[in-house]
Amino acid sequence: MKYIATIGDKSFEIEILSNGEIILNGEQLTADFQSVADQPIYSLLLDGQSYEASIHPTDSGIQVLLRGQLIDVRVEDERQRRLRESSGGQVIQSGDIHLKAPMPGLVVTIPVEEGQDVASGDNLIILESMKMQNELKAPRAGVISRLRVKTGDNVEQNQVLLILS
Amino acid sequence: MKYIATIGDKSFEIEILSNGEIILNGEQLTADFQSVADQPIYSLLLDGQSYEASIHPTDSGIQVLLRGQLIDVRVEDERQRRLRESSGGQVIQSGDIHLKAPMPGLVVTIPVEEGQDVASGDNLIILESMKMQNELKAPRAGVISRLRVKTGDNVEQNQVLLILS
Amino acid sequence: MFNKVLIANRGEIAVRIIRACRELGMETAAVYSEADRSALHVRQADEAYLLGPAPSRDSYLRGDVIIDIAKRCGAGAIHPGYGFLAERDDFAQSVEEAGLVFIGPRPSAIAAMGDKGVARTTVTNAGVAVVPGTEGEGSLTDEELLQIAPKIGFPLLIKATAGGGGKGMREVQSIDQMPGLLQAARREAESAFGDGNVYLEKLILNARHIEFQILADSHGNVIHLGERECSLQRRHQKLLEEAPSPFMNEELRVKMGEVACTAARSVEYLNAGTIEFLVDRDQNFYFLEMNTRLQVEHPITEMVTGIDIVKEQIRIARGRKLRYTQDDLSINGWALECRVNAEDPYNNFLPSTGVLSSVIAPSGPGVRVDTGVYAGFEISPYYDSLISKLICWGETRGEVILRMRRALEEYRILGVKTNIPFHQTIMDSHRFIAGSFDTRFVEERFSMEDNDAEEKEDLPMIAAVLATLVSHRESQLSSQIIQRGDRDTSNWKWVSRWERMHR
Amino acid sequence: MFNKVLIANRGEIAVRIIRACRELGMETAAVYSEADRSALHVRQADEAYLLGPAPSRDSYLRGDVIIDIAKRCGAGAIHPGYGFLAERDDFAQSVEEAGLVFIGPRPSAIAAMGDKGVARTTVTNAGVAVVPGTEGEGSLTDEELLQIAPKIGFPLLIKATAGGGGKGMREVQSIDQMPGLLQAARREAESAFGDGNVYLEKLILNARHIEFQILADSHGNVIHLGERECSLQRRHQKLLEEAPSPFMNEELRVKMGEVACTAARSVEYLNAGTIEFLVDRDQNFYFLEMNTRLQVEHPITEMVTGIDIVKEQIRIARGRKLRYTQDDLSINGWALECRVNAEDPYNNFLPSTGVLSSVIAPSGPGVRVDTGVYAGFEISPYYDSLISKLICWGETRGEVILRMRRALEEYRILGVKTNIPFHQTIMDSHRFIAGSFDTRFVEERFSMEDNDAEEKEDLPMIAAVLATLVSHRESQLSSQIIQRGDRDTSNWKWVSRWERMHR
Repeated sequence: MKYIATIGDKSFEIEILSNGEIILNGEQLTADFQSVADQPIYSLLLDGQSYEASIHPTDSGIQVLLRGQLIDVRVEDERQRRLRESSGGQVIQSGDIHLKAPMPGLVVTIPVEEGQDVASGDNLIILESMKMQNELKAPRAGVISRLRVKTGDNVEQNQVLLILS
Repeated sequence: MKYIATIGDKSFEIEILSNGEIILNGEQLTADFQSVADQPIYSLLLDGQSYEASIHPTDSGIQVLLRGQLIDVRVEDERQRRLRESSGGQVIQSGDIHLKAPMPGLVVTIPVEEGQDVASGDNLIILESMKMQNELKAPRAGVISRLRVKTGDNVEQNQVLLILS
Repeated sequence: MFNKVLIANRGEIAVRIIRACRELGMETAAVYSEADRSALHVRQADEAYLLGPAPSRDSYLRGDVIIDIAKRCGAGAIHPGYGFLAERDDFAQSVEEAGLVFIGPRPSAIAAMGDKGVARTTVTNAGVAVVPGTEGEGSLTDEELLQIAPKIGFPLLIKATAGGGGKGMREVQSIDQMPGLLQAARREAESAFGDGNVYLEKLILNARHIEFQILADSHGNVIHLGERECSLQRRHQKLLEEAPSPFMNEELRVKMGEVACTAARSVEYLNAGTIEFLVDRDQNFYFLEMNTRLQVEHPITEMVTGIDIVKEQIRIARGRKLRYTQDDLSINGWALECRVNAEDPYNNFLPSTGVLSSVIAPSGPGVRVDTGVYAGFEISPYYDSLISKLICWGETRGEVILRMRRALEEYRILGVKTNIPFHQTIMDSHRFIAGSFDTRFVEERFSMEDNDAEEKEDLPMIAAVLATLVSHRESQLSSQIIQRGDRDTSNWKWVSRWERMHR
Repeated sequence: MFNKVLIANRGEIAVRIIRACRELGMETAAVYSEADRSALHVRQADEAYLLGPAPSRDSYLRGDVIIDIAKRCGAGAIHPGYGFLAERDDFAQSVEEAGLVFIGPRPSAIAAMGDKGVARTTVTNAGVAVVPGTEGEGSLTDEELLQIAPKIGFPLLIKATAGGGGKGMREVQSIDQMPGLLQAARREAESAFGDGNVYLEKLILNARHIEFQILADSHGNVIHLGERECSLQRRHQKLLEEAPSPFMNEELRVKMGEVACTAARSVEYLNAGTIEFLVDRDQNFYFLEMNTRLQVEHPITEMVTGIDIVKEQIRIARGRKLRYTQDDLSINGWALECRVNAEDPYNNFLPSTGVLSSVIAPSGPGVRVDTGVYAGFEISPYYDSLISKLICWGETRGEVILRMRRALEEYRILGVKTNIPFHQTIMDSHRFIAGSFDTRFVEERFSMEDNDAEEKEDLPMIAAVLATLVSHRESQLSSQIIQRGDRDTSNWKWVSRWERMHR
């Protein structure tokens, strides 16, 4: 099975063979790979080199925390890549972003209003948690189409706070 | 619900009330009791005193490891106790003891034969595991009615090695 | 004298104090909120009493309930730890009035050092230099501030009296900028804190935050245990501390140590405390404040002096004389402390909550971990985000940095995000290794992306392989499920399994 | 000089060596058996190579495979740890012949000290006293032994040459008992080992096992790092060690230390090694043997001297001079080590295997845990039962005993049985606290039932309450299941759940 893994502007062609080996950019290597103690932590022995990483899925790919570095990887097989390339290499930004609470907390300030235009990085909500005031910022420019909470609300983790269109 | 807990020759009368309290030898105490992190380890706050113990069932009762002491407890409710007392206080030793391997290992010596009489504490089997020669002893006097392994066998944990009648 | 100590705190510091008590043969009584029934301090203490619901104001800040519990359970003393009630002179006063021993300074010293103005006046009168400025002098008008400014000298800072977090703060280079900046600062402070009052403070360039650990007994002896370097901060939160300071020399240490002891004596200080200084690049140093309690970062001083500060606190509270004189003390080797917080260093250090699914702490020679958590425990949103303190000791600064690196790499905490990668990036930073940093380093000249680590060029490639292997495995699993006849459900099953695994 | 070290071992000592290498900036290559793919040393090393199936003879004892891997992966040196290949002179020789550095003594020194007879002759020639006896003098007849016996003096021991574990051992009080006891000993040795040869050894009354840590560099410098007290043994397995020895005084330390260095010099010793002595109640001491390798209990010496012995081993192997002279060294404080084994102290110390379901290690000031396991790892039957070494340091022996007590009480290991209760009972033992014990203490004068702990009278009552609460909860659960309509299955469900939980 062939895959293309992309990190930023770098791409790696990786083929996984059935015998526990892989072909990485043309070179054949043995890859002994397993999760440790049923946790999302993985041990890889790649031609004898030992690596351990914690690996998590995200909305846009896979996040690898390896030796103190967080690396975002997009993995596609050939079919997925052809599909994306035939659509002009453009991933269409699907309309709405639901801004969710990253942790439970108390909404202390909402410096925006419904209908307001915001730029990427603007503060949208200040959420108090663990004795800290945490600024939740706009991940991209847009308009606040819906506010789902108000100042003073206690919110749960992953509760939708507002919708950015 | 009333219970009698017996340790050696001491008995404790313990009543568990529905409100999180217990009556221990006539004294009413609050008992906040829970297992920790889904492990067989239990935290008890008894009228504010904090205890933690690891607790395991055995064939004959419940084993409590508390502050470096291992304590065997037999717990009965009133019905069970009456039953036992009406049978003359005698727990009938049910015939056979199946001596099981406490760990995987290699049978290096069997100093007994089928049909042989043994005393309590006699060596029955020498099992090698973790680089140690481990002597498995007779838990009571009896006769070896059946040998299920022979010298040189590799045995699994809990495999029956012999039957003592 | 007391033989049972009530610990009016939670988390790692409660565990730390229980350990000290136990090693002195003292009994311990823990208190806990409804969120902390399974916390390590409750499990470890001899006794544990419920305070109330999770929010601090209903539990760990309920001084009245705590004193009541102490009296009922027969604890003769209360250790407040840090935070919560530790620097509340009214609480210390109530403890004494209840006939109990407060393991800390006298209420009068807490009060004197707790009020910025009084503190500055007191230590100034004792001959200790403070950062030039108008802090603690009450609400001054723009006219008054403009008059005083030239005496302080430029550049200077306008700061909000009610302030914190940089809100209402402005840097002023010259007198003619000042009227406009005063307006702006007051406006911002008013909207942020509902209080437009500001004060002026001399801007110390390349300032370092260096603090001295003090011990004072009830027989009038005051000693210091050397300094801690605490310049690595973010939003005024210390992240990493070391002892000694790479900036220090023996002459300066003696001078600052004496000044620290003088400041402590000026309020008749008792028990453990810390004098914080700002030090400029020319080794001028200014009293900043005194923390009248045990400090989070006390272990690094323990590592280089061999003194168990918490045990000394208890001995002092029992009326004992200090077991050491200033001459007995020497600094042996080097220690670092990394505060491991449940925070995401890749996302603006947002706090992270959840159940810890796995914890493997580093260990081995020269490594100490002070923590109040374990695998299966939940990091709740109610309290601060400190998970543990990773403390290392080495013969030299070089050795301890290498040791801290390997300890950070060994540390595994799953279930919440942590700032361990931040510390790893710092340990690789050339500026940190060279010791050339100041209090603005983390916020202004540091980024998680500028990684100085060597030989990490092939890490992206390895990450690509890892991600691909995980993807491959998951798609294999999902196709197996589909082959077992669940075609309709598409691949949602492995997705949910994968997500469950990563919750 | 080498920059990558292959570690020819597993478990805690492999992890220990990886840490030392990493802190010296060296790369590490681990080797592992099929049972150890998930072991901590494999996870932590930079590289890891499979040796073969689980049994040691197919993996960790395959010196040829190990040397081959070292050459292929570019490791310039091999650290053997302890056990396995550590004291095999032929392996050390092969390593050297392969052009690699053996981190340990020269093959000739291993060989000389590995043969009891040669070792005794060598150190005797150097003027070191050995336990009087005939060990290493070959197979003597009964007539010869009866002739020699009066010269050794009574009481004496008859011991099996092939021996161990007390088999074929007899204590002889007088010459007229001896012929019969010789017969019996030979018979027992023959049946146990297939070898009826025996030797005589003077019986040392109230013997203590005290050993000296040696460091020797390639420039001819030999120093000792003081002694370790290792008298607490069971079936010749050390269980608990301390440094210094409560039996030691400075005069005796100097004398024994010099003799230890002399013994090391007699075989041109290089790197770290240990001279074991038997010491009688009158402070007469006798050379027992030399362990030509790193010792399990090396950390207690590290704690009281501040020297990282494993790092020194690597430096010595790189040809460096020792960084310390004998005069630089001093003993600071007191250290204890408890060997935490997967053994059931309530059932004849039978080994225990299984997956560790939960591990909470103690920590805090003065506590170090060296381990190769973690929650989720399986303790297999293939290797020794050592799970971890719990090491504590304190200013005094009293302080370190109290600290060890609290550390043992904090330690939680679930999934296998451990000997932690044994160590807790020892820490409470009046004889241990008083320091009055010898090598026979554990086997002859100690019992898990004779508990000296104070204030434990109400523990049975608490255990009764705990057991009752568990029983109650389980019967409630089972009746709920029955009420949900599963009456037929009776209560097997909660039983299996309960058993599953306790597997």
